[in-house]
Amino acid sequence: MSWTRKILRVNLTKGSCTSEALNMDWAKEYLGQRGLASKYLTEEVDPKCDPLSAENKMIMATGPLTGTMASTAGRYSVITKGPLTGAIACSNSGGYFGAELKFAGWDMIIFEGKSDKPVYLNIQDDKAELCDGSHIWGKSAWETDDILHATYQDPQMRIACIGRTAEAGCLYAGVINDKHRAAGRSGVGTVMASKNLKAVTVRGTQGIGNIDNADSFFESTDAGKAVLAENAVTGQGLPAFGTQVLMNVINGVGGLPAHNMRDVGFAGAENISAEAMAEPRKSDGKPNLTTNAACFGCTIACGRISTIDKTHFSVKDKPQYHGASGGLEYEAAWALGADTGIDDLDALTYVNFLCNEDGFDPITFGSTVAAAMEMFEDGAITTEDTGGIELKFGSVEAFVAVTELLVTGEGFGKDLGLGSKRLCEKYGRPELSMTVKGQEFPAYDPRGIQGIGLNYATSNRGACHLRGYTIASEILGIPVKTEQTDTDGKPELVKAFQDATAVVDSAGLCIFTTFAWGMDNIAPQIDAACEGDWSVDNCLEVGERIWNMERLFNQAAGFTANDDKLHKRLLEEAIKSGPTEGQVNRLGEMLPKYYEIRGWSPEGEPTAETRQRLSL
Amino acid sequence: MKIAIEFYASLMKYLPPGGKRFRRDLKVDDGLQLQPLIDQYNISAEEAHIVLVNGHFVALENRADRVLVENDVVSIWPPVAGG
Amino acid sequence: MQKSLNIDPGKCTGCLQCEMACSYEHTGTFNPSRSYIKVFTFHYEGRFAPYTCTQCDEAWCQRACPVDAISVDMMTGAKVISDDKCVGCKVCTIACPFGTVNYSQATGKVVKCDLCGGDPQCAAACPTDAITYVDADWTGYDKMMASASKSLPSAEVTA
Amino acid sequence: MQHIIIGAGPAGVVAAETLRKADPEANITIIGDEPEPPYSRMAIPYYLINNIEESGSYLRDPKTHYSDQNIELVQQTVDKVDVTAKQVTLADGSSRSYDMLLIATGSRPISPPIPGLDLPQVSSCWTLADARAIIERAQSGSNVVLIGAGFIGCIILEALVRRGVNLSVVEMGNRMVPRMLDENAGGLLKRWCVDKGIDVHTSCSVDAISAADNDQVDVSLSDGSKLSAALVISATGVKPNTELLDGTGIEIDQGIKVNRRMQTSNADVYAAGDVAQGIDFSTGNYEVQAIQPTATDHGRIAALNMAGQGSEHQGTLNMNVLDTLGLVSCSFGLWMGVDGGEQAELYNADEFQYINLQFEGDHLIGASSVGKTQHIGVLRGLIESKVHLGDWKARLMKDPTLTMDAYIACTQELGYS
Repeated sequence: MSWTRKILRVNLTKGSCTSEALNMDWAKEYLGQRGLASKYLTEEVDPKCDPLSAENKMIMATGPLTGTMASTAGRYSVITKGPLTGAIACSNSGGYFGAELKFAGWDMIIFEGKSDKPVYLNIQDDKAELCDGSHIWGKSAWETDDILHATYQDPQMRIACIGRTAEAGCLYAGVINDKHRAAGRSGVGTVMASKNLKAVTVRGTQGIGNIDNADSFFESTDAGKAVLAENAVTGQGLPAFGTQVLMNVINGVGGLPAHNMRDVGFAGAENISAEAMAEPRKSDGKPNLTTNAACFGCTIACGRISTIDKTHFSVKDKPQYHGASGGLEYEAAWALGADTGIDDLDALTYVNFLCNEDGFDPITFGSTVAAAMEMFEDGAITTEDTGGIELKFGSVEAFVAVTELLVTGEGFGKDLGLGSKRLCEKYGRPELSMTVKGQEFPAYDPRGIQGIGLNYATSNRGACHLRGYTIASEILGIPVKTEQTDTDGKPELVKAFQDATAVVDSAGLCIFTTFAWGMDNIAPQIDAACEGDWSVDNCLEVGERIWNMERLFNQAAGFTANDDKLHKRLLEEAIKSGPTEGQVNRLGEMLPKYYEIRGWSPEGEPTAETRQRLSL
Repeated sequence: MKIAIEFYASLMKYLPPGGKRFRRDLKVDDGLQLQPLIDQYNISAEEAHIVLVNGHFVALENRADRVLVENDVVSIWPPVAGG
Repeated sequence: MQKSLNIDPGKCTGCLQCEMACSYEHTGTFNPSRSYIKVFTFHYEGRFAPYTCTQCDEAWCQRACPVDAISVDMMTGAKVISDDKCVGCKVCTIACPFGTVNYSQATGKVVKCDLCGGDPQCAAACPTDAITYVDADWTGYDKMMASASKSLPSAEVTA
Repeated sequence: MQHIIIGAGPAGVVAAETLRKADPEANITIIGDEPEPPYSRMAIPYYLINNIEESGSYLRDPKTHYSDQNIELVQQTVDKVDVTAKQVTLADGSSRSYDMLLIATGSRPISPPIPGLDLPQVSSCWTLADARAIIERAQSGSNVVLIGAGFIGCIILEALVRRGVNLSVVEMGNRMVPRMLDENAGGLLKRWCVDKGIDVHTSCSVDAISAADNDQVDVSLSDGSKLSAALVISATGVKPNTELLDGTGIEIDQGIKVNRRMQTSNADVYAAGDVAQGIDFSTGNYEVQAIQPTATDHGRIAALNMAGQGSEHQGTLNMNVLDTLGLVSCSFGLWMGVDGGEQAELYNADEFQYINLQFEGDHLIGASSVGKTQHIGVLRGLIESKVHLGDWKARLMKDPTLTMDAYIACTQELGYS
């Protein structure tokens, strides 16, 4: 094993909670978490359904390693058809919730239907029940967490919930667990809200005792931990500086998009970098960074715990933000900062707190505000639309003001909740939305970094760095350096990263382990924990199968090769200055080759032969 | 000639005094190569993982031959990653 | 020289590897709810504090036990519960002023840190040396005992 | 030096052990009047459900412990104490001299003035002998009436239910364990018991017990109900066994009066445990606290002083823990609070969860909880070490579940690396 072999099926229409056996044939083909839950989704949900209808389902799933002593094995994912994109969505989160779900004895929870009134799901080991949630509807994720903890008087209870943005219909709301960990992207929290499900509380005391081969499990996990500890990135760089160490690197190599990707390179980058977070503030002498923190089971501990200067205008007289909480990670700092032209670390940290407190994706939010700023400067959006807010690039007061509007969905906040694609369409400038399949780009400019552009274009959940993080190779030299402006070899690189990532995401591990681990470190851990063949080759085949399954779902939902594209700005508007001056993304040089090595037709469809090879 | 050197993350400790947050302007001999410059700070090849000149990556094997010119900016990071 | 657990909360990241190791050692399952060491999270301060029995000389638990179920392991100095003798009356759980003897609903007995017979697994599993097993006089043992038995001025909220 | 300890309960045994440690040369004698080796009443409930053998209730291994420590055990009733001659006279007529005497004679159940309480179907639950009698009559399916839902009543309640009897409980107070828990907590316990099929009568007393057919008795209650029972257990409280000192001139109030050294008004006579009126930590008053941790504390301090090592008693904290059919409750110190104090409370009746904290200034002075088993001892630590809570008081007022966090934050260096 180490699946619990049990699924909790919650029918919100009927108000029922039932236990069923995990399909072990599928488990051996799709491993767990992202892969296995996506398999259930593709079998049970019509790809053409409205993501916010009762027809859609939402699955919270753990991996077979979740809750074990393998390093970083505390992950869970939320899988559904996403409302931002209409594509399959899978958002992965750390914290402690996933492991607790496993300790309660569940591999996954499948939510179906829709409740006619607000509810939350309470799980205490085998016992699961839907409870009236009317008293927590309308509360932030932080308030919800506090209220439910007080109700059950159990500090060890773990809670995943939605904040107010999801309730207000923001299309990129996430699911927040443990107050500052998020299944953040693609609007999985919006789906949760559409089902009138406010929270899931879980307490597990059964533990995990079914490791297939305990001796080799400890041998492989101990070896894995030693590799992480000795590796300069996972043993030193990430714990000390976190993901934010990238801010200066990516800016330095000419890969940092700014001002709604109009520019590349941001002069204020160093003010919002990891190094700046560690410096004492001029105002109060304390650094933004309070400590680093781990998710469950993680021996890397890259998490940032930050505090804001109490006298900063954004939090003055708001004592609830004077304590420490989850601080800026690189993607958030880029989207909220560089893309909007803001380099005020306190303000960005405050907005990041709000992302956690009310559950919305900082990448999509920052990019949507950036698009709005560009439209504002163009005159497509006026102060009449914004309620008097001068929404210009670099205006920190305006940014804080619109964030507070988003939370409650008031005024212009309602528009911002649409995401940039719908927002730009609404204001007549669809070409200013920086998205693939309706989801906003992360923090790496595909003009200056070729492979990541191909990954964005082909990502099954819309633009996303976490589907195939080729930056590791193209910029950071992990495991080997490839030239960032070359397209040669990039289709192969993208495919390899995408397939391997699917395995990691499906095992219950964190993708950051792969800065030090290869599949030959990962596969033995899965193999020791789980029954069945989990050799390196089989793991990679499972990864490829998952990727193709997701692709087939999207195909059935109506996506075609035409959706595997990058924005015109990235293909045609060359970078104006800096080390990558003159560059555009050359997707056309890479995409046909990518289709070919994937075993897809020139139209981007997995061929019959490929489907047969992967048992799809 | 005048060049600038930048040290980031855990390498900030190697910054000579004076200058900005990460960056120091240096006066060096004309024709100085990249690797000898790095060697002046006793930074190992493992530590000097990402080395850029004016934002362009210079692989380890090319550092000895890379001749620096006036106004070059050399930026150095240890192995780092994020995402 | 007897050894004792030295805990440095400043190094703790909250990963719970210690709780996993402890529960696996004592129950054969990964199950933090049955760990004898517990990491307390101070979210507002951004701190984590692992906490478990300090094997105090006073041994309130041992003295309070009505059936002589708590004895001292002569090798390690650990106060050890004998499952054969413990009746589950819970008197030790209220007698221990540190709150580190707990009743286990799963077994109907009380449980506490036993130093794993001299090879504490929490210390072995800790990735940051927040928990170490060192010679007793290196740990500021007396200091720890003193601070545990009388309160310091309350820690100021730092945030 | 000859030490005599009268009473073989926890106070007496801990005193003997402490004396032995303090004075390896002394002669130490424990005189107890029960036929069994020194045992613990706390273990009786577990004996009732066959969780342990009788020997599982023994305080120490009788085969080796006392002889190894060179402690003489005498199983005799003491008839008389002569404090002038410094002698005790035993039931067999022999007498023994002492240099130092410890009275640790404990307490015994009180008999409420109820007609029929002397019927053979009525028993108390105090001694191993009582337990044997209960086992005899509390057979599966038989009706049992328990008079008194105090601490002792409640600790045997589970055992009775597990023996499969049909149980009725009659309590004069308006809730269960009224001297240990407040109305919220006591109310939760009652509902918990009722949910488990126990017939609970609160604010109710037994008017009379009378013999009926088939070896049964009829029990008439003040609320008008009549119950038929094969066994009635009377658990309405205990009183100190002070009679031995009658006529000695030693001061007796509720119990034997002692000073901070557990010394009675006679310098060579000490008292400890249920029989002693020792100092209470919370109030500073001298009160009888018939609980196990107090008995062992008393025994230790009395012995240190008897051995000439001055030790002042700082007072014992009144505290109790109770497991009622799986619902664990506890209380500490001034759990009812004080005038001018403040309280924090969380009450969730649906989940049988309750916690109540009582403060005076920024100190915790009392607490009670229901449904908690983890880290409950820290409530004692917070109260007894008078932890200055500072900012944490406001946090506890908002979320009283954070007691362990408060204790750690206030007493440990959290570290700021």
